[in-house]
Amino acid sequence: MLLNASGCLDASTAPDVARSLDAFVTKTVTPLPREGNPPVRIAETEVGMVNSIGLANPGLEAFLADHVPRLAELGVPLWVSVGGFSADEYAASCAALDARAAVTTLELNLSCPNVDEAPESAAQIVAACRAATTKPLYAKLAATGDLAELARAVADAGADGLSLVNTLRGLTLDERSLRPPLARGVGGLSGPALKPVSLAAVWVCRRATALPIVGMGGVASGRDALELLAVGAHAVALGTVLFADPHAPARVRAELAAELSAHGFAAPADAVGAAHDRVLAASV
Amino acid sequence: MLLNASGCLDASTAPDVARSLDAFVTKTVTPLPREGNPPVRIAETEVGMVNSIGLANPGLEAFLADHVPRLAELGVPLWVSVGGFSADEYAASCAALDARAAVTTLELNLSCPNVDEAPESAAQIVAACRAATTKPLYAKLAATGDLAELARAVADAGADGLSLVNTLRGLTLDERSLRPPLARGVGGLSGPALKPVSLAAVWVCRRATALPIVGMGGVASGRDALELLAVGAHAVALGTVLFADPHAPARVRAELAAELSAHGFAAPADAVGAAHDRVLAASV
Amino acid sequence: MPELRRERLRVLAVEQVGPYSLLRVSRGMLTPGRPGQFFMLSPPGRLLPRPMSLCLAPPGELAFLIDAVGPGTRALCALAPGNTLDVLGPLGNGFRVDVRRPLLVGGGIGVAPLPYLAEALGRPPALLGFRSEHHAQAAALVPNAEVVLEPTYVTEPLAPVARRHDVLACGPEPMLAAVRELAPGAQLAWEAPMACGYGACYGCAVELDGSWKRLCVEGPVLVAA
Amino acid sequence: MPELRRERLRVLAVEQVGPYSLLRVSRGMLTPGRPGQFFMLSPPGRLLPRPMSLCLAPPGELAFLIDAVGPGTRALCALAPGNTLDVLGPLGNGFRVDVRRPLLVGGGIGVAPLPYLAEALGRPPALLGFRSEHHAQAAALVPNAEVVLEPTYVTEPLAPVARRHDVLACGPEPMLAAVRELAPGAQLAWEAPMACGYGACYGCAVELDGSWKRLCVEGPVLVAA
Ligand SMILES: Cc1cc2nc3c(=O)[nH]c(=O)nc-3n(C[C@H](O)[C@H](O)[C@H](O)COP(=O)(O)OP(=O)(O)OC[C@H]3O[C@@H](n4cnc5c(N)ncnc54)[C@H](O)[C@@H]3O)c2cc1C
Ligand SMILES: Cc1cc2nc3c(=O)[nH]c(=O)nc-3n(C[C@H](O)[C@H](O)[C@H](O)COP(=O)(O)OP(=O)(O)OC[C@H]3O[C@@H](n4cnc5c(N)ncnc54)[C@H](O)[C@@H]3O)c2cc1C
Ligand SMILES: Cc1cc2nc3c(=O)[nH]c(=O)nc-3n(C[C@H](O)[C@H](O)[C@H](O)COP(=O)(O)O)c2cc1C
Ligand SMILES: Cc1cc2nc3c(=O)[nH]c(=O)nc-3n(C[C@H](O)[C@H](O)[C@H](O)COP(=O)(O)O)c2cc1C
Ligand code: FES
Ligand code: FES
Repeated sequence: MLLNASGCLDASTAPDVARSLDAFVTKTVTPLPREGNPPVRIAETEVGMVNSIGLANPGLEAFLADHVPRLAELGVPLWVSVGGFSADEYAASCAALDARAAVTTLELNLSCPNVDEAPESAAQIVAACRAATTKPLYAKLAATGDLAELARAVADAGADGLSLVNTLRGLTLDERSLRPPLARGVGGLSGPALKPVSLAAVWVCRRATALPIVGMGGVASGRDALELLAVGAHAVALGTVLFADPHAPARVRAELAAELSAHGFAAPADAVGAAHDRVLAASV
Repeated sequence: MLLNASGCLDASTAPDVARSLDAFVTKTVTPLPREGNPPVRIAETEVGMVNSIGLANPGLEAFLADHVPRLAELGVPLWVSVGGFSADEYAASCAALDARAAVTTLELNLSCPNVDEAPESAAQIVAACRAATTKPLYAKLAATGDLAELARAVADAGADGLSLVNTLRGLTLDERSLRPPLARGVGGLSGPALKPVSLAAVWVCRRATALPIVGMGGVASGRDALELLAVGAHAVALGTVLFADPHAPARVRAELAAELSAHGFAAPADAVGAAHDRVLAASV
Repeated sequence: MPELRRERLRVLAVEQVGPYSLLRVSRGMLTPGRPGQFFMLSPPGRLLPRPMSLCLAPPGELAFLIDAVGPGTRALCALAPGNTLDVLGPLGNGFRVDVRRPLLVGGGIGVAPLPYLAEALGRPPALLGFRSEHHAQAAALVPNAEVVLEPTYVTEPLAPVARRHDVLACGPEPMLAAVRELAPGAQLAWEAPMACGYGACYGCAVELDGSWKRLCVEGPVLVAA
Repeated sequence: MPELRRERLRVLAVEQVGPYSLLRVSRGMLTPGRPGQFFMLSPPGRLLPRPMSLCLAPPGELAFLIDAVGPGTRALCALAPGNTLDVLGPLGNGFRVDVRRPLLVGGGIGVAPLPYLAEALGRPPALLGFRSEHHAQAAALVPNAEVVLEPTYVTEPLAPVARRHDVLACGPEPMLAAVRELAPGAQLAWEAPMACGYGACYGCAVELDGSWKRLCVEGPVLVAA
């Protein structure tokens, strides 16, 4: 299953790309509209990019009124990424989205590096949202701290799945001026540099919980997607690679199919967790 | 000032390389000898490497008896990296090392991803060590969690400096078998993939505290060293690059000198924090 | 939304024009679009593509005038005939060409979109400012161009005639800001760092009517208020 | 400790030997060292260097026999004459050549150090095992070699004669383990993944006398207990 990573595709400017996915994930929506951070907001690094978009979004009200109806027409399952600055805000958004049939899944963005965080723990936020909606809840985490413990905590709090990983804190300097191009200095690091980190995160969470996992972080090829499946992801999301190539979903899909058959897997599902099985087998 | 990163150079097998540094940093020493983790312990990734050495070391007693006297003969300042599994262990090692004149600085490894961590917080460990030694204490941190807060906490607890950063948790899969080559699956990610992360960590800690900083993570060239200075490091350490090229210190030194003059800095010290100054200037 | 077309194109030539490089690629199935629209070019070895205005559209070709200011543009200028290059576009909103008394204004590498624009407008007069004689060699790409060199700014010859023309301009931000003062209603082609060029990343924020908008979606050509 | 010498060497030739590649580089100021010692070769585009035994040392040259099994060895085998390559060495402990009745034993790419070793020992007899005729072409590099092909293992002809010789062997781990049983006191050249090759990384751990030791420092040639 192939998705876009939240914040890396706008279905209104690229509907064909959105339709080429198995589900479309919105940019994170917060209760109130947000302008986002001042520019410069993006910069390339040697092996990735940094961004400090800062959750620019129209706010929940406009999102519900204007965006959801249009997104419903895409004809692909709709995942809404939910952000907030307190557990109450997250829960209120989930409650409002719960009524919308077009919305299939809620992804809680618990890990944006570019804005202040809610005071509550990830598990508390998940618990509050769980009480507010019956829709599937995915907890989106970054690869910091004790991920196994965090994964178990959000699972216990009622999460139905994990989205791994959000960006890491990164910084780059302009070649000549030696200044950070980003207005905020530090931003979220995404792209190839993140791949070993996202593989490790999925590996660790797969061992810690039975939750299905959407794996992401530096996926640029079918091989990358296969590796995320092998360490335990059930689905794979494309982020930064979409900026360079809006047609990446079709390419990655074709490459993944070739990789799967080269490694003797009849279907993507057969590859899920394969790296673990083989390690267990080898250590017997 | 150029150092090696802990665990990335053995002065006994490469004394000339150690002597080409401004200080030699030992591999982390723990109270008891450690065999380290079973092999395979290292593997290359696309933009870095992962290791799970697991703090293989002779233990404090043998280190004091056999290693310190030989290291003292190197003729470069000696930094000892101290590890442990409780604050008491760290403090006891610091007390034992305090008596050794040859040891100039103690670096507390508070962030090894390949072994279990002490139950106490980093600040508690630093405080315990502070009570045990008058030697300069550097706290070595990884780039996870709220680094600004952590940096302030270890500064308040009596640290004299920061070493940033240790490895991140990473994983790679074997091309053909799709198994993690590392026996433990997950390891510490080092090398170029880490550079934007270490730049961000130094940037954040420079703003949070006045402590001197040894910057490291993905340094492979004089340009990389300059960037770490510019975001606020006072010294730079070479890790993974030493594996490919034991003569990297001389090369990085020469390249750094050229970069400094190209950017109009008379001395390395003038470049320290330059990226911050310019941002502040630009925002006036 | 028009379909997003991306194709691997063959490099035909890289010609020096003063300090700039004119990168000529085979057109493939891509269309040149309207003057002022841009393409995302993926420099070999870089993660993100770079936005480039279309400079010229000879039959079967697309040509881009590039100033090598950093790693991405350097990699593009280092291409050689026979190499291939991934190109996405055309993108964004170009210049409206239904104007009565066009006057083109360009500064530095801002000259890039003007040759193609000049053809579309029937070779109107143009005012071009450059840093040096060397840079001014690019003026040869624009018909009917008057060139001024620093320390004179292009706004000096523009000021007296601005209100008699429909101004279409491209150049550095301070120049565009000055042109906006002199010629309300001018069509100005702006720049911002762009990761995607098609509205996906929200990286290219510019302030418009008091809020941040995506330049790649709303622009890059905007009408001066 | 001997000085660590690293130099950028010029590739002279890459010759096919069955499925393997014989990479020949100019020697520069590096010395070939003793048979069984190894060099760290930095494949273009890879972060870490790869350990390779010296296979041959023609005047002014160093030659390595390489099996392309992964990204690093593929990049080495893809080198072409005129390319350059960073090389560090010689490293580690080689074979002792003060033996009276040498018999070389090799399996697969484990043949790599034997040609240079054979020269040093005055072309002693050798037993080489290979997976196929194609692989066995590498036997041409070793004088006085008897070849066995799978499913026969090299241990079969070795068993009756092992105790009459001083065995020096290189090959896959199971082969070395079997040789160790047949020939106590044999000198065996082992492998382990290595990041540095000179004792810096502690990556190349092997169990020795009941504890993990660095193969690059203690070996790669170890005497079978
Ligand atoms: C719609 C559009 C059309 C463009 N058309 C052309 C063109 O036809 N020819 C051409 O040479 N360039 C054009 N540019 C600018 C070009 O895209 C940038 O110069 C290029 O992306 C820089 O990449 P780099 O990796 O070489 O340098 P970087 O390392 O990214 O930047 C080098 C220096 O230029 C500055 N810079 C980078 N991008 C921009 C930008 N977009 N605006 C202002 N400053 C910037 C950086 O801050 C830095 O100081 C256009 C930009 C846009 C948005
Ligand atoms: C002292 C020494 C001398 C060597 N001499 C030679 C030589 O002369 N010719 C030659 O072709 N090879 C030699 N090797 C092995 C060679 O170094 C490895 O094959 C190479 O490093 C693999 O790198 P890669 O990126 O191509 O493949 P990788 O992706 O690193 O590995 C491909 C496959 O080979 C396995 N592998 C990798 N390295 C080793 C190893 N050291 N031992 C066992 N399995 C491994 C991996 O697990 C994987 O399955 C030597 C190794 C050592 C330690
Ligand atoms: C420009 C940009 C904007 C992003 N915005 C969001 C967001 O709004 N919400 C969110 O949960 N993640 C956001 N992310 C993180 C991505 O969803 C994804 O987790 C991360 O980029 C790693 O994947 P990648 O390496 O494939 O890009 C953003 C990433 C980028 C690069
Ligand atoms: C093989 C290896 C062993 C390491 N051992 C230690 C160690 O014992 N103690 C420690 O504090 N850091 C250790 N590190 C981390 C490094 O000191 C350094 O923080 C990290 O590798 C980032 O720098 P680099 O990217 O330049 O390698 C080790 C790193 C590697 C690659
Ligand atoms: S460049 Fe990505 S939204 Fe405009
Ligand atoms: S390979 Fe690094 S210590 Fe042996």
